Amino acid sequence: MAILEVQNLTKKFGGLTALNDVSFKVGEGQIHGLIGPNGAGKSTMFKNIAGFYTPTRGDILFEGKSITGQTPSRISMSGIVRTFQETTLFQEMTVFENVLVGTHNRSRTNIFSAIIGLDRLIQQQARTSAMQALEFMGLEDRKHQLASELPLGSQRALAIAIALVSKPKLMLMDEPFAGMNPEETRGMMQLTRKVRESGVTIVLVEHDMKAVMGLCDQLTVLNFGTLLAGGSPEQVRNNPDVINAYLGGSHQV
Amino acid sequence: MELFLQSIVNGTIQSGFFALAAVGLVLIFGVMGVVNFAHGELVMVGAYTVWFLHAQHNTPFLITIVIAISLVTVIGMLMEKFLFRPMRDDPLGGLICSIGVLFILQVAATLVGGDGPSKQVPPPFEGTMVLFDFLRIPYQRLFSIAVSIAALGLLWHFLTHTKLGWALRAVSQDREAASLQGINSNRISMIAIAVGAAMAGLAGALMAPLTNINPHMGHNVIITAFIVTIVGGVGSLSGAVIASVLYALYHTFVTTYFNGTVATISGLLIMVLVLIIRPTGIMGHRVSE
Amino acid sequence: MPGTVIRKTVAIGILFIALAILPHFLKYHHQDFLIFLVINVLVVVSYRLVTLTGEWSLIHAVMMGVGAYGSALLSKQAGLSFWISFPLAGGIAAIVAALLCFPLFRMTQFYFLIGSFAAGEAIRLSWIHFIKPFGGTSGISAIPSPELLDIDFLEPIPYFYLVLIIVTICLFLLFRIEKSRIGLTLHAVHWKASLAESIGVNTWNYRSLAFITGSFFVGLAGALKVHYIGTVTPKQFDIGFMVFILIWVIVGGYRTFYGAILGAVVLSVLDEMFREFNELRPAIYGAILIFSILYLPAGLESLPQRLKRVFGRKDRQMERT
Amino acid sequence: MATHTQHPARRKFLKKAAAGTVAATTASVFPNIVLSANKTLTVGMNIPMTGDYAPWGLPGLYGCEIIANNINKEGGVTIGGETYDIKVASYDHGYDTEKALQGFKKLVLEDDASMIMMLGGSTVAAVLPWATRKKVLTTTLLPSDITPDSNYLVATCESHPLYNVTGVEWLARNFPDVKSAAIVTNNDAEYGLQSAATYQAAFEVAGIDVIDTHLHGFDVTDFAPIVSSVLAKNPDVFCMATSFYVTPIMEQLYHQGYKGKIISCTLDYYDEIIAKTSKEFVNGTIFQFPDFDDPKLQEAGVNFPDPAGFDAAFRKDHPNDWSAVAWEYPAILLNWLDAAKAAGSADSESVAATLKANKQEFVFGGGDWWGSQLWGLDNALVGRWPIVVIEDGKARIQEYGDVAGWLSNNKDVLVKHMKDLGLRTV
Repeated sequence: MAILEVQNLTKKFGGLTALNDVSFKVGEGQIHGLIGPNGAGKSTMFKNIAGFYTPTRGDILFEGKSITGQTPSRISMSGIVRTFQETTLFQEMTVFENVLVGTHNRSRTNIFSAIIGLDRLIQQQARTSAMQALEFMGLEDRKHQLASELPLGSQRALAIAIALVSKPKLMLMDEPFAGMNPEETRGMMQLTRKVRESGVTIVLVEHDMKAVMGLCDQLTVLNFGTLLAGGSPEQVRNNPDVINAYLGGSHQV
Repeated sequence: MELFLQSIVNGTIQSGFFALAAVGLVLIFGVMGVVNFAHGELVMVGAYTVWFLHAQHNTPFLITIVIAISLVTVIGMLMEKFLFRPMRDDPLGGLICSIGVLFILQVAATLVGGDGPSKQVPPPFEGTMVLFDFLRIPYQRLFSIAVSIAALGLLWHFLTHTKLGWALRAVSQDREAASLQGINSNRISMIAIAVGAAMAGLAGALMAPLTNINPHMGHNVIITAFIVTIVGGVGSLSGAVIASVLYALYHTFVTTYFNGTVATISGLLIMVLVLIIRPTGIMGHRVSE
Repeated sequence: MPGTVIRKTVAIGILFIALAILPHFLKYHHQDFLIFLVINVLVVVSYRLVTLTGEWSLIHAVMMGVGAYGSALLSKQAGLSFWISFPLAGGIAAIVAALLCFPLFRMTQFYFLIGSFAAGEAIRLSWIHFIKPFGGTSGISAIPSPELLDIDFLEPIPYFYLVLIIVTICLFLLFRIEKSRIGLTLHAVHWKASLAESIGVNTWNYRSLAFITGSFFVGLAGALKVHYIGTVTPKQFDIGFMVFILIWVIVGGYRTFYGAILGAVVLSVLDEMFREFNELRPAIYGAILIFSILYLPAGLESLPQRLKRVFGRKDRQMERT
Repeated sequence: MATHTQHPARRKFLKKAAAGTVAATTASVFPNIVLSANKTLTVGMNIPMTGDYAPWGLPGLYGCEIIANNINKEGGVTIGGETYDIKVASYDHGYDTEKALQGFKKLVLEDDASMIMMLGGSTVAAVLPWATRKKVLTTTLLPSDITPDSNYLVATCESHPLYNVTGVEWLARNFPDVKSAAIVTNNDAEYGLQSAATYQAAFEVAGIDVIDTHLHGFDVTDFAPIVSSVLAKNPDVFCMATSFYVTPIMEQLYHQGYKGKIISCTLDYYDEIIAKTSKEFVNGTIFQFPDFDDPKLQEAGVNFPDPAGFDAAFRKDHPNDWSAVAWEYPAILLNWLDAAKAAGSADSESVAATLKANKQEFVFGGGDWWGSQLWGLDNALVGRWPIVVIEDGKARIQEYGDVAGWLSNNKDVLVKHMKDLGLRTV
């Protein structure tokens, strides 16, 4: 059954049409790749799903319910979480605090119980799940370091840990492999598989074809804001439209 | 009907001072990204210079205007060199430094002019021009609005037709992008504050014969300049000028037909309203995050 | 690390006791100075809460005035005792803050700074404009002081203890809020609002929560002030006072909880020490401001670490030799 | 009330800066009081010396220092068999209620001042509860500060704004064709509104119809709009009720071609107004504050020692600082000294009792206690008050009006107008 369904989504910025009538489905438990040359509308689609943009036309269904036009915080309540293209962290806070904030949806409290300490139990659970997420991503020994002091790979891992700790059903990953050397890419691919095995469906926006072809179960190819092709990596690799769209571009297939 | 036309005249004349002060504030904030809380005091120093040299020591009025402008410009440049430049990456620190200067300039004014009631400057241009036998415009006010328009025109020409002017506007649009193209931001900031301070000095000099001069006159100037800068849109000089004229006319009409405090309260509420509808002001662009 | 926790509580305990016996050694009128200083500490710490999300508001002084006028009117017109009008004063300030959330929180950064100033000034000018019930520029006077058993709260020492107890409780609550989950989320909104939003934090609610709670506590401070002086006027809460709050918080340093307190105490004492210079006093104050910002960019709060580093280096050298 | 804006020979700011550094080094609070072997009697001045209200505080300090020096030079004052030198202790509260309370307690408890002179308004309201309990004799320039239980608060000189009634009464008597009046003043409750209510009452009694009362805030930079709107109703007399902005308003009246009568509470720096407008325009303006070298002031019936001498001494030391309060605080000080001499002690309770028991000599003559009908206690001293008119560019006293007489006949009209403007009445 499709956990996420995009129906005839169109997005206009003034006169410019960034997305034109795009539809696709994402199967539960899969890693679904969203690829296409630069300016194809990948991150616009991404931001529409995450609620940072409101679609001009069309609908987005998550587990059958429409989440079109909801605010990012409400969308995250229903179990969709995203990571950011440029590494986005709470730079002046410690690694542990970064992840602890991620448990927000599961440990909501109000100001009175916070003062009196009525929420001590929920906060304790939040701290343990934060520690588990750190161990899961292998960051537990950097617990007291400031996020800004971490190397690139650990910063990317921390970003995923923050998303993961809120126990989402669907994680939108925005170019997690950008700027990584082959050795770091391998590590990140392994991490992504681990996340998927923990039961989280992943939608991956990425340029690194080697990572995409190695990781994804299904692919959706966008070009100039329209749906070019869909299907398994093999089908897409041999699809003539994709080949000349990419050959026209500078990427090796 | 006469009152209506007279109010238009009164409002236009007042818009001259608002525009000069607001344009200076916008230029300094736009280019350097720091709120100069002492901007009202720069106007006050301009007025005190004219009072001290012209009223007390009989220096010719036009010469005192030039001296006032240059003195205030020097103060502005000193502020940039010793205060704003070290605080380049900390706008809040810059704000606090400008508050420090505010206190120092006010005390300097009490030392120069004593603590007695407000100072007065006899207007150099005597008499009043009467149009259609009811519209009365004192020559001194005619002079002030003429010089204001001329100064704003000069500034507009400078910003649109000179290389330096282009650089100033580029930096005020996007400071990082401008520095990428090799524009030396320190030099540009020095020019921006020099021009902004000169405008403030001129506003003070022109206001001197027309208003009470005391160490605290800067307070009203800064409030009006903030309102005009916001309504006009931060970083947009043309917005500031348009907003100055609109606010001056509005404030004049409400003061004439209702009451001064109502004018100020409603002016402030309109400003909040504008910010709700267009959080970047009429002409402004979103200040980069 | 219970060690540091114990050391910290002991330090606070000693400070509290010292503060409690201090007034007996002070000259009479300096006791008043101490009362207003402790009240101003509550003002700066409540301002810290408002600015936790990174938005600098210029309405805080007027919010203190809203609490002050609220308590004055309740105790004079409605005849309520201090013990009822005082908490209500905080409530009134919180309600006014809540009403202002919609217009103000559509703005950010520089616009919020000036927008909050405009809203505050409009409220303050309405106190001047409406003679009934606010009393115009001369405001409201003869506000009754608190009654409890037969303690004479017109005298500085009893009122000082009342203020000390109330402010200490408020500081404890504010400290708890900042160290609680709410505080963590406010910091997150400050450092990266978009990331916080994406993991479920409704940034608008949290900015409003900080603003309303901060206004509640500063409303209490307003009531505490006017029930001692007995008179409330618009001039007490004008931009002049707001500038001082801003100075205390920024010069004191806004990274730690005690930074703002340090700023308020040190700068107020310095200002009082230069009293003999009369008209020159504001200039000296201005010079101190510029000096502290240029040579202590991280604020007075950074002094302890900086001193530790200086002394620390000496200890380490001693260990090595 | 005028200052001759001759160019000060000495560089004003050098002298001021030097005085500042001297104050800094010696850190003494009363830099220029001449002291001798006698015991000292301290009087306190809790006044604004910095900020917007400095012109209503600092000149008064300078005036009192001159009076104190004169007394001390003549060997001091004998009270109850003891001879004292007068010492003036001052505290700058900058019109801030917190500082006013602190300053009041410091002057009473540390400088042991026998009485405290204050300006009035919210700073007096802030000290009243403590002052009443500690029985400290306090003086104010605003009788509207008096409350039903402020037994130790008296307004013995400027009973602002009651004296304004004399100007209106003189105007009506000498210019019967004046039928309509417009009032402009600031919207502050302490000075502007009190004065507006008094003028409205005086105009009503004099049969002059008040066609417009325009109140403005302190943020006005240009008075053209206000004056235009008032002149559009073309009043016969334009009244400035204690406006802090007399000069810019007069300038606007001149430029907008106003030809009618002008009456004002004060006309500070009137020669500067003449410089900004013209002598013909300012001639005929009626107001209430005489020059202290006015010949009519040197005549008998005025209870102020050598006004012309005081005026000359003040202008020598402080050429730019003369304002209405420059002679008012000294008049209050002198009145208090007389009461202390009569009571035989400087203690507040006995001085207060003597003030109320003995017939007081008001500074311009006469002297009745008034105020219970309006503020709940007869603690405001009223008497004769000069009506001053500009003649050929100089302020000249025309005659002395009778404030007490007017009040006894028309107090209900005054109370009505005070209530209309929302001002506190008993």
